[in-house]
Amino acid sequence: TVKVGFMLPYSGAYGTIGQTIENAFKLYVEEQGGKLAGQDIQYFRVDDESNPSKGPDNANRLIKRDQVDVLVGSVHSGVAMALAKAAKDAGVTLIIPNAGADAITGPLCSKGVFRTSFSNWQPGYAMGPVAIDKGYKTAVTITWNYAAGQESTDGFKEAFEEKGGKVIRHLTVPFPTVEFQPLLTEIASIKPDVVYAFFAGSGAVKFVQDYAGANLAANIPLLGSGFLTDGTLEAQGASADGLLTTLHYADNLNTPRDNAFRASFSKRYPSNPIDVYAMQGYDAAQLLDAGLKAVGGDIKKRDQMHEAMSNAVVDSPRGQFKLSAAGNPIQDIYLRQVKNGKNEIVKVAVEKLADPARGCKL
Amino acid sequence: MSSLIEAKSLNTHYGESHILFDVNFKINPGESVGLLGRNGMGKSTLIRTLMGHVRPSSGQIKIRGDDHTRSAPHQVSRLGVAYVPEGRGIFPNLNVRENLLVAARPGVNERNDWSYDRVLETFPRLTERLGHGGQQLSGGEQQMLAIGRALMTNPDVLILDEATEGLAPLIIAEIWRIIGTIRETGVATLIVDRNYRKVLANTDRCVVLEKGVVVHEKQSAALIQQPELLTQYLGV
Amino acid sequence: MDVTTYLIQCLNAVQYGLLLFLVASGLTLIFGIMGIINLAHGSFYMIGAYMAFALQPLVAQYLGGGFITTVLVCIVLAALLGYFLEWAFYSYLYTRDHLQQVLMTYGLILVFEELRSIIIDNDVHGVSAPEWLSGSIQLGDLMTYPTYRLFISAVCIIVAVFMYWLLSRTRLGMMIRAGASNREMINSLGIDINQLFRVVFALGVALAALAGAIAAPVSSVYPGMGNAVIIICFVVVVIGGIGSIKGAFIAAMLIGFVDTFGQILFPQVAGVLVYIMMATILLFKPEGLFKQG
Amino acid sequence: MTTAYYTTLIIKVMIYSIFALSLQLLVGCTGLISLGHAAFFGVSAYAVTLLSPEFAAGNLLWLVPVAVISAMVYALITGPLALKTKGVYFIMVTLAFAQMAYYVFHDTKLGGGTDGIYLNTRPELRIGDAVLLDISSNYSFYVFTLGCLIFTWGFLTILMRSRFGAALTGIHVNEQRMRAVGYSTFGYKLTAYIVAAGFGGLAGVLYAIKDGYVNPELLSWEQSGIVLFMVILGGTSRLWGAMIGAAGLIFLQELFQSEAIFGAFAVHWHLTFGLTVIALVALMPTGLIGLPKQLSKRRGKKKPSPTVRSATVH
Amino acid sequence: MSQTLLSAKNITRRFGGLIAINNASLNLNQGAVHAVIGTNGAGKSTLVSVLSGEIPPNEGQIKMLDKDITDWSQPDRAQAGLGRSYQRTTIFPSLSVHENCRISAQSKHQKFWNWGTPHTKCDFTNEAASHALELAGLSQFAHRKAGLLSHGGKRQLEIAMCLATRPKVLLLDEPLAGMGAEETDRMLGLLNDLKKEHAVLLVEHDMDAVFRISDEITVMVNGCVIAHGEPEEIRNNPDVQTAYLGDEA
Ligand SMILES: Nc1ncnc2c1ncn2[C@@H]1O[C@H](COP(=O)(O)OP(=O)(O)OP(=O)(O)O)[C@@H](O)[C@H]1O
Ligand SMILES: Nc1ncnc2c1ncn2[C@@H]1O[C@H](COP(=O)(O)OP(=O)(O)OP(=O)(O)O)[C@@H](O)[C@H]1O
Ligand SMILES: [Mg+2]
Ligand SMILES: [Mg+2]
Repeated sequence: TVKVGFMLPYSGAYGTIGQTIENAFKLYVEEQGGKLAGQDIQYFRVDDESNPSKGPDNANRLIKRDQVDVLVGSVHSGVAMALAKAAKDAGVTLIIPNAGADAITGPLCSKGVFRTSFSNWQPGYAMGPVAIDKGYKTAVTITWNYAAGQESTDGFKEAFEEKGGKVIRHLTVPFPTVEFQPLLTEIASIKPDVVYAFFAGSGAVKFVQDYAGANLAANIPLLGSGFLTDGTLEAQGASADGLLTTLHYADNLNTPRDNAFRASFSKRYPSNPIDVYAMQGYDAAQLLDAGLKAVGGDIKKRDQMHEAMSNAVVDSPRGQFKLSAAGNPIQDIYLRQVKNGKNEIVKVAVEKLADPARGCKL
Repeated sequence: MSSLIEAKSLNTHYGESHILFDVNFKINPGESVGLLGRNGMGKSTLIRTLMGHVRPSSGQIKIRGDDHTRSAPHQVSRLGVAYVPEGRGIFPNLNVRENLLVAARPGVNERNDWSYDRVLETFPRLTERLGHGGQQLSGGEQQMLAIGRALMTNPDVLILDEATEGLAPLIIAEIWRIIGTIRETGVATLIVDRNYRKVLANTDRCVVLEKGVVVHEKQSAALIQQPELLTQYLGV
Repeated sequence: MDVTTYLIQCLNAVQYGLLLFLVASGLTLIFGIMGIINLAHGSFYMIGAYMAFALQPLVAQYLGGGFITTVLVCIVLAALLGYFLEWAFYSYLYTRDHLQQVLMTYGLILVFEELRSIIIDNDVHGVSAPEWLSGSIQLGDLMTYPTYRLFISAVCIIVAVFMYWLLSRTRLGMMIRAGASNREMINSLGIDINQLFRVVFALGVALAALAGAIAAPVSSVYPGMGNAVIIICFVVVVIGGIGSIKGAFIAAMLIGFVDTFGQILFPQVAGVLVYIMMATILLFKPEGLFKQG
Repeated sequence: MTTAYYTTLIIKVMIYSIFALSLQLLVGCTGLISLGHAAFFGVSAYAVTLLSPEFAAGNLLWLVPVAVISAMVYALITGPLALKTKGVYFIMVTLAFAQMAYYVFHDTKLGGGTDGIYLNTRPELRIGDAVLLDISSNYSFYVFTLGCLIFTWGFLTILMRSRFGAALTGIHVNEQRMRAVGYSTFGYKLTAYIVAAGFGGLAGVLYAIKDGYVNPELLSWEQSGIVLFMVILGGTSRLWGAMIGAAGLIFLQELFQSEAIFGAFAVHWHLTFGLTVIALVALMPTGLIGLPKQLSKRRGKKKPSPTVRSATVH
Repeated sequence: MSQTLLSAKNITRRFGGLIAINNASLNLNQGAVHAVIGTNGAGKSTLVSVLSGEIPPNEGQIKMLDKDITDWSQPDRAQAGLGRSYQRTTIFPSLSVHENCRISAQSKHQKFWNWGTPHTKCDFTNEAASHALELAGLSQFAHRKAGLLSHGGKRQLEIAMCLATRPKVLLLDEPLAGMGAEETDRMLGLLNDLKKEHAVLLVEHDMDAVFRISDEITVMVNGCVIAHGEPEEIRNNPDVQTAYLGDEA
């Protein structure tokens, strides 16, 4: 048997996301007949509460108490940082199904750490060319004053300015404040061509609502990283209509692979929404499967397994992808637009975008 | 005529320590009773038990004929019992005016002798301090306030536990005069005071406590004639 | 910053300050005046918001009412909840060390959060503002201002006036303050302090729930929303001077301004500005701006 | 191998015991309730991490003192200001100072921002080239932490038994009277504040070494809150209440989170844990340290319980 | 009369608009009990607080044995030998009666660098505490929790704590309040002994006691000193009679 430990948020703001990832992971294993490479899979799980200061202890629960072979987690970047450190120290394989901190597949990259989601830089960078294509010359970026937001807006700025645009102001709100009114007023007085925003969860809901409430959208279009509108559309209601965002997934890719995945997932978990998190969790299982297959299910041959995982081609619902040397997906980033409560694909914003993995020595 | 307050064989404990032993005690309407005893003999404890702040471990308390052994202090108070505790119990975070008004209410049978104005007339010193916080008053001012506040409830029994502590002689004289007036209006009083002569002079009957036991209960006038008793129990 | 922007920012600041006051108003009662260190205040706010979200369809179906009816239902239910909680959990803590309140209310937070997650879920939900308040007014050349925010401000002002009246113009205020400082004495004066505290506590919970319900359409409802406001509520009450409604109001306004202009003028330190302000005020006025009594 | 986990768990308990003991010096002994104690914990944790060489073992000999002193320096700067206030105001000022430290690490690049930074190699005790103490193994680190705990507890016990401790007790109960009989209470309080910061810092150092990862959340008010809850849960009337509280809180969390015991319901551990906390408060007015006394009382006699209905506050 | 230990000159203290003390002066001499009497709210307690350093005066000068101590803090003055008791009982309710006094006594022997001996084992403080308790007549209650004493007991403890610091100058704010007749007698006897070595300021409303024991009396009304003199003088002063004594004289 192979022991898989989920360290995911099951309570608090990210509680649903954690559950979705777990469900999708298990779905893939079930599709394989309950075994990966002939091995039974035994699950353990720990609620990480999205609390980085408890991260190391929670990681230890799985690594030392339950002695898992493979760790899957987490959603929150800070927790994933703790997890990466613990996994590295203990020599356990880690598959990150969401957290996007650049550093994990950057300066802190390591052989046994893989990510099936994205780096914060990726969706941000992909929005740059989109903004240029639309003819925008000046932009304002806005985000919470924390690492993920900074990385995403940096990505946008990098691409936008490479192509001749100019980010004239970078606005930040203290994390996790959701009082955006002053900065909206500020945006109205700066009058840029476009605004690029990175928020997630409740902040995303509130920001999009306030942006619409201030009626700014009519004059200054809002662009964002995909998390602005993923998992939040129900709460945002009409205020999100028409928003353009970039992400490595969309709600109507309409590829056979994606349709099969969606059908299967909604059959197994009717009440669970299918979103990017489900897809990332599913791919985490696929990646593990690829690794285990290469070593014939013998988890002891870790180095070989890691080798196989970094070379695997994952047949993801988002489209096939490979991992970069640093362990981050090289993937198409889609431009999506909110229509009828869905993030519908407009086009591929950037094809096969790889994270630059700055600082990674692998 | 039934007693206003009547306690039968009260025993009171503080945790493990036994303070009152089979105390029988009563106050009749309009009667003035003095409670004498050295420091720590249980005078305040008896009062607190009657008020309902301390629950007796056995015995019975009747007020106006009804059993109130287990009643809460506010219920006792609403039967017309007003209490001026030792240490005054001024609300430090309320000013003088509020300290008085918070207590204001008509007594039993809608009796309404003591209005805000009348209390202030009685203690003119307070008039000058209306806006001051309770904390800022001088000790004597606080004492006046405590008595005034008790009167605001228009009681039938006024319990004064060391009510003249810290007052100037003139004011003490005034207080005894007021107690006299109060007595005349038919309000019963229960008085604890270190000045036993004044107590004897201003009460109908006196109860002497010694280590939680009632050792004497006599008409005040009679007790005055027995200095040897006073020496024995009060050390004077 | 041109004049129009400046004025709009002032409006933002005032509006935010008013909202803060509304959220903190229940705490002013429970903590400021009754003296209970109630960490669970944020949970009451959260409960109000979630009730507004969950009850709206039910109210529409059974009572045929809209948003306002829902808010009223929330207030009533919250008051009942508060009454029950005081009886079941808070009443035996008054005579104990205040630190015990800290621990117990911490336990309550955990329980409420978990119940919320079990009964509703862990997602973010929007609550729609009533139709007749969904308009907006033009501000500057690009921006509009949602009418609903003005409505919130109006509610805040009404609550402020109501509380000021209640506490300084009625005897109730005196009784609560007196009870907070010396329960035994107020009892001796014939006031049933247990009952009184229960009612006032219920009122405090109702105010917190009102704040949650009213704010729900602009803030959306999400897990942890209670804990997000609890610290700032304490900051409001403490800066104002414990027990002072006027102080809390002014403190909320100050925070509104510091926060609003801090975000624009000193974005790098915006998060900490409120705390710097609190520390500074308390260093010069160690008992808050308007100490009571 | 699972023993490794329980060793780690006990190490965690010991570190939090040190942390809670240091706060007990303020809360239980001096009556200064601080909601900013995590600042010292975090400052030291960051200090030891930032000062350690990136890929080699640092030297405990100077790392620990320097990290601890950095926390004490922070206390020395903020203490005199915070001590100008009292009661709830003190709580809030300490909170404010802790939040300031929190935002320094959260919003600047100094310590890796919100992502935090790694301490890659555990430091060791070296003099010259001779390694006197190597704590890279779990067991040796366990012994080292135990030593620190005993040192902390011993130091504080002796401190509280000394005249200095008696003066702190007096200040706790009635500061006005202490000044009237001739103690300059400010100096005492400040000293206690700084000593507490030092031990809080020691706990932070150990914590950073234990996990090799520090994050701004170590300085958050939730962290300050948790250690305060530990102190209250254990009981403030005895020094060691803090240790009982730390152990109690951590083991309760561990228990209710355990899927082995509670199965799927373990996900809702906040509920069981919260209810337990409430029950403990209700049943144990003096904290966990009151438990033996209560049990013996219950077993002892069926006498009428104390009859005082409401405690008098004079 | 012997040495002047403490002298206050032209003290004024205001609380907002209220003048609590208005230009008052007085001297405390060794070997004498100086009583300060006056109407309620006259400013007597405020005067004690100003002398002891708890509240700073707005104007005026305070000297102790020719040293100007106006700017000294309260603890410094206490160290220099100024002891005070409070009108509103100010004790350590959760500690035992003996501990109350021991902590007071320890202020003269703080030695906070001395960690070797537990504070309970210090002979000096233990003796001083026991002695003070004996003087105040509380020895039998030494091991009771102070908060559980009766009101009168607490008042006695208040004095004992003041004595435990072995002050040179005693500022006693209504020490007799709340004490029974017997304890009053004892207290007066004690004061009689104490005054040989100390200077005593006695604020008191019990006129019997004041006239029995004091050597000098200052009368305050509304913050002003209206009379000063020997007991007989004061007793017969008509102003004092109308303002304060009434028919007590
Ligand atoms: N809360 C308490 N717990 C335990 N014992 C107490 C408590 N309050 C008072 N006592 C004890 O009970 C006894 C009686 O106290 P009480 O206050 O009734 O005396 P008293 O006659 O009023 O004396 P005084 O004249 O000094 O006020 C005293 O020995 C006192 O120490
Ligand atoms: N902190 C304060 N703030 C404002 N006013 C005060 C303060 N302390 C005292 N006062 C006022 O100053 C005046 C003098 O008070 P003080 O306590 O000195 O009187 P006292 O002479 O001791 O009276 P008593 O004999 O009644 O104790 C009083 O009117 C009192 O209300
Ligand atoms: Mg008494
Ligand atoms: Mg006085």
